[in-house]
Amino acid sequence: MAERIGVYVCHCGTNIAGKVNIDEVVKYAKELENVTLVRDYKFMCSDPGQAMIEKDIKAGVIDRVVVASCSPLMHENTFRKVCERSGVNAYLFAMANIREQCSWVHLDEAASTEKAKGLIAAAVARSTWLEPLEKRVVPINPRTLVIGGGIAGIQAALDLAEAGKEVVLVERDPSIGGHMAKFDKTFPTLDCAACILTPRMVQVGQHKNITLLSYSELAEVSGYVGNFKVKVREKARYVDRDLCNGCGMCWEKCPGTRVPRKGNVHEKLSLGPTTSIYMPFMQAVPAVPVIDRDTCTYFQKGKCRTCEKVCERHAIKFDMEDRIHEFEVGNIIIAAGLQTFDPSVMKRYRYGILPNVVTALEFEMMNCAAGSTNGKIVLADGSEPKAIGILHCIGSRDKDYHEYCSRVCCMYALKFAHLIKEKTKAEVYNFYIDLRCFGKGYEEFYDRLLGEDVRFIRGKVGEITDMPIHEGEEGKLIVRVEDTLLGVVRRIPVDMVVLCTGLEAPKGLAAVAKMCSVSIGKDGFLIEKHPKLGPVSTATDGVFIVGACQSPKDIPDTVAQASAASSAVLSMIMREKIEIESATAEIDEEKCSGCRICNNLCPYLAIRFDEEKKVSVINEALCKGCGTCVAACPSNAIRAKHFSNKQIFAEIEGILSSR
Amino acid sequence: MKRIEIDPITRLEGHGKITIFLNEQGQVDNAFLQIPELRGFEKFVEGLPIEEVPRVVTRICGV
Amino acid sequence: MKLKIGIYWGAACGGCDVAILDTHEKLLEIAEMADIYLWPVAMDFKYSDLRAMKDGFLDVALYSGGVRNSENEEIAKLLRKKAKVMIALGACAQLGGVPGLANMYTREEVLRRVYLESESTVNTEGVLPLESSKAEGHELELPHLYNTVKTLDQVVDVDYTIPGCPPASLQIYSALGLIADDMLPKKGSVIGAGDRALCDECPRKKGEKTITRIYRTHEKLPDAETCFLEQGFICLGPATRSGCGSRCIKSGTPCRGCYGPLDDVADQGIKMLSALASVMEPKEEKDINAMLDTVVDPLRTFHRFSLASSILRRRKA
Amino acid sequence: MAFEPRIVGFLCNWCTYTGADLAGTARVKYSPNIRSIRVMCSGRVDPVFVIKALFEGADGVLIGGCHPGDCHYQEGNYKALRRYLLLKRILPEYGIEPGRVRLEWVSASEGERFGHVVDEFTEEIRKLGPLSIKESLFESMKTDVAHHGEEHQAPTGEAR
Amino acid sequence: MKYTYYPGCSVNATANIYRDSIAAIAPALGLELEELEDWNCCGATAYMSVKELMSFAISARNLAIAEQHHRDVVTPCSACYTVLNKTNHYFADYPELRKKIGQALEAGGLSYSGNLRVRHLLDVVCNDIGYEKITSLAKKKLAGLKVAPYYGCQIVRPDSGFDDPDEPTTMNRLIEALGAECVDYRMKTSCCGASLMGTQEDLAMRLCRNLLLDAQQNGAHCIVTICPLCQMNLDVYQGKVNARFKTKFDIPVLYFTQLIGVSLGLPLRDLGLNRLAVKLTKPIKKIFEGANNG
Repeated sequence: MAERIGVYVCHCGTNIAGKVNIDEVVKYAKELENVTLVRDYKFMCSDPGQAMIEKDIKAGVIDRVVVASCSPLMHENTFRKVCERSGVNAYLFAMANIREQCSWVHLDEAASTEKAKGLIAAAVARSTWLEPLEKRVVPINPRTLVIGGGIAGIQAALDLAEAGKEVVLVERDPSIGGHMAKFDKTFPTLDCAACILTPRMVQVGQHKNITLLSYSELAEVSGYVGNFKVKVREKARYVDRDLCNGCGMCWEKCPGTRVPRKGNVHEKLSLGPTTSIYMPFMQAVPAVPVIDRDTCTYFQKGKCRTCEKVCERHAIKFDMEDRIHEFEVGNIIIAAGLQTFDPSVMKRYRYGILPNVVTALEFEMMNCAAGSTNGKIVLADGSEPKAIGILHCIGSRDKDYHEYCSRVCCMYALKFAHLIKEKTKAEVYNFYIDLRCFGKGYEEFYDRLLGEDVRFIRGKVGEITDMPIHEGEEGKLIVRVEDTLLGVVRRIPVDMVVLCTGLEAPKGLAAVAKMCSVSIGKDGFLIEKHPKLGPVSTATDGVFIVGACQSPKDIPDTVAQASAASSAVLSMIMREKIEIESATAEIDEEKCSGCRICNNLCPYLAIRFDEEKKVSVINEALCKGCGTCVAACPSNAIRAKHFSNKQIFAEIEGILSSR
Repeated sequence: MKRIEIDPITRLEGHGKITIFLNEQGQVDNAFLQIPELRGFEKFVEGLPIEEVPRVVTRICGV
Repeated sequence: MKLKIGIYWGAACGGCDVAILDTHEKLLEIAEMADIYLWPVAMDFKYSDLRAMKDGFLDVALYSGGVRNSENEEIAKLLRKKAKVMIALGACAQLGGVPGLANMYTREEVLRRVYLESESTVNTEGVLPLESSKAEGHELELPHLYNTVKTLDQVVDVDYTIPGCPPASLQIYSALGLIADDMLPKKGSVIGAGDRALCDECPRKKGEKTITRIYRTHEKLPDAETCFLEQGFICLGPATRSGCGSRCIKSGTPCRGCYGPLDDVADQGIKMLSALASVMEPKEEKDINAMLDTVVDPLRTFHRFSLASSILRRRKA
Repeated sequence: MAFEPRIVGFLCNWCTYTGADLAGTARVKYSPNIRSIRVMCSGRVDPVFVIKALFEGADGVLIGGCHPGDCHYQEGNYKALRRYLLLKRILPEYGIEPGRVRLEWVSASEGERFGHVVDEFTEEIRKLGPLSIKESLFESMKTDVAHHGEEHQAPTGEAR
Repeated sequence: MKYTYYPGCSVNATANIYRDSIAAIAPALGLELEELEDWNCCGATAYMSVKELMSFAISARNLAIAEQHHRDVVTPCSACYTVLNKTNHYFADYPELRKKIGQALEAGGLSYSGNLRVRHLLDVVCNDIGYEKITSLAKKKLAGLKVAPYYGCQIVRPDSGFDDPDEPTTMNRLIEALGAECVDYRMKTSCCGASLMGTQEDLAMRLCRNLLLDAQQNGAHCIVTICPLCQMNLDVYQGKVNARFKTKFDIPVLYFTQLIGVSLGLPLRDLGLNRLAVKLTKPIKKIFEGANNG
């Protein structure tokens, strides 16, 4: 029996009715094949509007629904729910976008009306060929993989562990803590980073629900939401975690060194021991040293093994090798963090050429009480600076490097200014483009700094030079900058320059993204499912992204995201089962010739070749329904549910049916 | 004048028709053989990659 | 009760008829189950006999060849009237076949080439065939040559199709068997062929495909075990119905597509084009174009037999 | 009546279709000649769809996908690009100007650009004039009729 | 190698030294420079800022004519190089402007596709002919000569396409190829003040002074440049700078083509080295003469 389609045309107040002649459209729709009734209403999405549809379905007048209103991205779900409520399969609903892509964008009423007709005819034609699809459900493994042990990963891991769920936390470095562990103070509250971070690190290290794999990298991911299989490679650190008690004998006696012996103060900057066997920093978790192969005397020259001799617990194991760990997890949280921009490419700032031009991260280490300068701000020669210039937006907001704003530089620059004022008598100049103090307490902090007699000069610095021209410039670094407020070019002599290097996607993020089937944007960061409504989820169900690997972020935002992701994961775990995409592709075994054209087209590796039957098979749990394989299949053996050839052909004919 | 048409001529490959005209005496005044068939291979082999030609022109006659 | 069969050819080469003969001794069995009422290549009959036949007299009509001129269409329609079951026999009837390539040109272009320009022709008066002409005082008629080659089902209602250029003899035999035993599938189906693409019966080893360049047959010696496509030779097998017994493949030639598209495939050639492009390796536009330069004569490659049946059917006139 | 191009758009759900929606919310004004069909990914766009659209009366076809590297499904747009480039090579042999089919990368944030693309493309098609494949096919077969004046069948592009 | 040659106005007037030295070395380097027929002002100078469209149109006229020869056009003048390239960029990037320029050209019976490559002589010498060739051709090594390569403000800004805007090295490598020594100084891409001499002499003078100072402090015997405006500025105004700032600069300012000429063993006067405002100093002479005897 023929389909009975109900067409509902929405006025959307005057949004649609203002440009599209509703009566004409309704008249046109009535003539279309398989259309049993056409109604129009002020606001279809409103309760009365929805009730209208519900009534007609329940009355058995129609068995398919077409709504001509706004974009499906806006209200498809609303109306699908109406259908389900009223006993019509959600996938028997079709939508014609006569607002966003018609009434709102065209001036001519007649043309808009004609277009609306075409769009509706297309939706109706499509609707005729639609088929009911059933929801698919898979169980969810309650264990979660967290990639990255920075503050983001730590927060997410703890949230989940505290809720009694198992977590596998993978960190690339020897210790968790990430960038935050390198900081002394945090803006704007100026509380000490270590004091708030260390307890959490320890908690992670001891938590019974957390399996911590530091000095490890993700090696392989397979499976799908709720049922991922992951492999992790733990790099050999040559020290046995279980035996070592972190006494420190080894590095006290180690003859090797990771930093140049004859380097100046800045080159020797380090948080932990500078020896070849070292602890990245004293609060490291796990509190287990690592041997740096490249500088270890034994690995380089073949003899030494001093550390082995002095270790009473015999924890040193030179024969240690990389280990592969395998886990099954239900969800993945990527918290891969960031790396800072390398300013040496910006020749005009002479980073790496002029001593006393340092990056923000180096300056942080200098300020860190536990660091090699004991938190003192000193020049390369060890003396105290009399004037320091802080350059904002290095590598950020710059078309030659990164167009985006790194969001944290303004604030840490202010923090630096404060620390300098606190620790030295030095004059401080901030060279900024715009000051973006957008967060809670940020503007206030800026205001406070103004009170601390820090100089602010609005202008992008043209160059740093050590060539004196005027008196008092000898032996100084001269900052050449256009003061855009005064409208003059200035030369400002300072002793030290801090480059506020921006944040960028960390090395290796692309590899992780590929393994987890997450897309990467032009800017190098991971792409979220929806910039507004899905900021921590991704196109791949069960994979979440938090912190700076999604876009530059400060600590508060990062932690907020981490908790958002962990609660998203929890809600997944709590429902125990999850519905997955129904509009997938399926292969008709009767038609598949086993030509294997489709085999490596699938980005989700959902297509497998069955050597027994000699046909290709789609694992619908993995399929996201992109349809690439369907377009490629030369014998139409692959069908795209909800986007079948028949449905799209019908749409094409429909869309061109009106003038 | 009488006209005899042999259409089609059979038991050979291809299409052909013969038209015979007899005069009053019933003797053949004139006869015509016509080939009512044309497919145009001469045209569509133009510009054909050389290795394709043998595979295409074999379709001129399959008998 | 024996079947009454009529066999006719339109714009064909006779290959299909020979394919019937090639059933060899099975021909006797065919003779057992059926009486053949017309078959121009093998026995005598005249159009007048056909016209005289009463409608539906024949049980089956096998029509090979495309519809190239008014005579073809006329006889096709006559046969349709006279036969209960109309069968399109072979690639030309089904797809237009090789002669369908004429749809790349107009009627005039074809006539000019054949009668005026062709090197072997001497035609100083520039005589072209006329539908009616006067010769020594006599009126003569010729059929009207069409501008566009048509497939059989574009002019009459076709019940079944036996594909192939030519169809495999045994397939014809078994198809006739279906009729005799009255086991025909639903109207419109393809009989005497497989339901899957050629790769299903192709003996070569098939793996995942990533093609970096296309080779012409003289550019590289194909190895005998692996899928032609994987080696970079354009093979229409994946887009072509099986049933031929991989004749070309077995003789070391990639499939040319004569068995036509699979069920519900709207356009065999374009579909193959999509498949091929999908498995190419390059990603950058210039690399892709560099690779596409190695695809010579795309239209005739992908539509070797199917141009007349493709969605667009011909070069825009 | 002046020629108004009819353009069918095949837009990927995540970038171009969303971008087109953004054009709407931003009230960007562009020519009404385009009518879009939503697919999940430009990788779903089977060249057969394009041919079909042209046959059914489209004067131009616009395929819209995510910028290279931004594909929601990672690499669907590269496949779209390859199919498109090969398709463009066969169009002239069909007597169709390759310019009638265009592939554009329009991201979800490029609402304004979507408008420009449509306007520009519409003008290009306007210059090329009507395609009207069906009509010209019909025209070319007007004289292709058997004697005894049997009814001529209108050409169809339906799949068998 | 054959190129269309666009000399520009200064090379044929104030910078005839440049012209002569180019003419002198071209044959030896196998450089065929065919002067663009009926060329006109590149569009630089005042009206680029006054009547932009006109100057673009004028500039494009040169490109349109040059395009007909189907080879790169090369100019020795940084200003011409910048403006002609700017025209190319704008022509490509702004359809509206492209239309207008197109109409203007049409009026003159010309048309331009936008595909012509405009290159600086330095780029051609160093990248097409190449350092190896130049070294191999050198009859004299300029060992001991300390050279401050001065790129000027234009050729690498905003983006030369052949060198790093912040830290150009093309000329450095050339100088080393000639056996001379490069002094590393900071102002090799800073403004020499030439464009301001007319309007803001005071500022221009200071810029000029700074540059000379930087070169001097880093022990340069001479400055080598690629731009007729910079050369004139640094050379001719050096005395004036000394007078104003009580300095004793004595730094000859040469064209890179002259330096090549010397190493090729060409007579100094053919290279116009006798026509510099700041005469060659003893140490330089010594090296050059030495070179000649060598």
